[in-house]
Amino acid sequence: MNRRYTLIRNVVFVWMTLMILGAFLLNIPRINILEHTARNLYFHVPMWFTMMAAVLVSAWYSARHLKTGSVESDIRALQSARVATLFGVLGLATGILWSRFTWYVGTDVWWNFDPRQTMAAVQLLIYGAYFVLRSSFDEPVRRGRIAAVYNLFAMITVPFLLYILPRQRASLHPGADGNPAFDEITAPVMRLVFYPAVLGFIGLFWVLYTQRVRMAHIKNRLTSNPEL
Amino acid sequence: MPGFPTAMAMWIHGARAVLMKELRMEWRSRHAINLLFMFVLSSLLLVVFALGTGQIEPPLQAALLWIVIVFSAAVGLGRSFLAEEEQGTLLLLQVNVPGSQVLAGKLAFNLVLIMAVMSVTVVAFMGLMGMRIVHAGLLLATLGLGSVGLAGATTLLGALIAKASARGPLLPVLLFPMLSPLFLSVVRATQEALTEGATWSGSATDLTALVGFAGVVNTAAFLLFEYVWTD
Amino acid sequence: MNTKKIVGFLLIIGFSSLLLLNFGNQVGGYMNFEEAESAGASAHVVGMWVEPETFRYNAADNIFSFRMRDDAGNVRTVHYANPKPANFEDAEQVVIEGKPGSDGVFVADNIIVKCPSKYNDQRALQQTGL
Amino acid sequence: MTTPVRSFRPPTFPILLALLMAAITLAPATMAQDAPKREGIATGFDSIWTGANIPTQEATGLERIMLSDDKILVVLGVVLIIWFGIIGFLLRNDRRIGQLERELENHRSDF
Repeated sequence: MNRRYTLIRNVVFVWMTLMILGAFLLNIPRINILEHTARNLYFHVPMWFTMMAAVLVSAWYSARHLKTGSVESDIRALQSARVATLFGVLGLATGILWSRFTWYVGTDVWWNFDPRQTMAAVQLLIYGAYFVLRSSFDEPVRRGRIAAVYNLFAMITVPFLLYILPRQRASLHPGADGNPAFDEITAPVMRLVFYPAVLGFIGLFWVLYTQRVRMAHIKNRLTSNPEL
Repeated sequence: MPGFPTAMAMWIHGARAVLMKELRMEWRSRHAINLLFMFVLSSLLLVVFALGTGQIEPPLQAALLWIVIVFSAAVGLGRSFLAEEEQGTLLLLQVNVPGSQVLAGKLAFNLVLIMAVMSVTVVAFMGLMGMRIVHAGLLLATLGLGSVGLAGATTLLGALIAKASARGPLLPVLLFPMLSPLFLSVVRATQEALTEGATWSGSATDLTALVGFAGVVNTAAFLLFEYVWTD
Repeated sequence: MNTKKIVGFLLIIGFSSLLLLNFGNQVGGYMNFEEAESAGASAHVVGMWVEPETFRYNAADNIFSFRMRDDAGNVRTVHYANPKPANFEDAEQVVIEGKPGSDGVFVADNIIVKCPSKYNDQRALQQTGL
Repeated sequence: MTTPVRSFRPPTFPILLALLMAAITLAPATMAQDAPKREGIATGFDSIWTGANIPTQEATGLERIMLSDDKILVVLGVVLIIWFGIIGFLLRNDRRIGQLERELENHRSDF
């Protein structure tokens, strides 16, 4: 077992535990409508930071794979995409719950196509298509190459969504038109937990992703097919 | 080593040869164009049946127009690389023509097909659904820019799925998430072109976004195509 | 890195930055009262309830009504066939979904209270001594 | 050489999910009765408007539970969603590892 991996894993676990304790025990300013749910800042928002990090890792390794053709890069791109999907789904689910009992109290609205929701849904669809594409190839070399091309091609269009969607619908998220940006509104005590939470979740991503990469390596050794 | 102008002329020559070959093949069988016409007409018929003949608002017209166009593109446009693969002419093409020229030729051919589909759809919408064009220039610009973006995306993805061993309806699955930014801008600009008091400046942001999308998608297609082609 | 790739990346960055150009388009899905009235169809209107003319609730008819000013400054009475939405008086903005009704009254099917998405609050900060 | 006979393994994740769903659907019945509005520290900034004569929309069902105790249950829900997501991921990993172990077994028997 790799030393560095074990060390980082243990640090991440302790770190996350402390973060969760801080998230629930520290006193935060109370605001109408949000009340205690302001604490979701520590859990919901890092999901997106983590997904973005995972998406970048995946795109990076797709580019590496096109350049070098190494199986290693392909494995990393795929597993990173898998963990990105996990965090994306969790981000969507937590967001639905949070918004239902703050913004949409009394309206029975669970999903309102807020621009960020739509963005996340499209990103998940892109990865859904990526996995479907992979599953329709028999030959590993060709599969890796084509999937990498699709991953990069689709990724390039995502910034467009980011800019075009807010022109279509207003968002209730902080930082969107008229709403105060994150900087102006977050109390210092919340930053004390928020930044460590982002780091912790990215660390958790790294642990899960590394586990999957190791498993894919073993699979590749046994069957010359890294697909898990 | 030929100079730049000569190289450019040779490149265009190659791309044009591929385009002409595609057009000639299409002219012989008329397979794709018939397929697309039938698809547009039958989907329009369904829309009319579903909505009745009452007056439909411009926002809905714009959305329906682009749904029909995008779906028919997803159905009919992925074929050109597939046909090479099936007829076994791929190797011949690979040996004789460099990748970027092949892509340029196929892209131009797909562009022609999409524009044909668009004109049929628009005319049919005007006839069957009482669509009224207020700002023809804006509509033309939107359709033109939209078709360039659409052609870039479908051509590269068509080349991708031609390599797959289990295809099925793979193209729409890959295409639609990618096209969502294009779709948003294009529907909004079309909506503007169909409503009273439409101006160029009202859609300026959408049109620049479309230029950006078309440019990015086509550049990326040319960058990535060599990895698909030299397989 | 060959020239072709560098040119490609520069092109992609150039085309993407076209997005930063914004010619003052407003958010598309929303209208003001006048636009909604001329369209006559269901619309989203963003605005703020007018402070002095307070909202009232008629329990017998189950109608909650208030005066609302949209972004363009038009003021209309809004009827909503439900009790007062929670958080209503904290709203910085209100988004109503509905249709213009008869005699200048706007009938809302749905009210979404656009609240200050704040994680911080001056008042509360002073109280907790931060 | 015979491959080891797989004993029946219950599908862990779906069962957990079903239990969770059952808990969520049953919870309102049991929890709704004893959820009195506590005078918490946050009451001064509460979302319940104290200006009186206009009734707020009566919170019903799920909302009644989730909005109680200054909405702390929403945070609980969010944390649980993340926790179960990660559990699900780990369980799937476990299953994959099981498959790999069996494959390794098969490889050994080839020699």
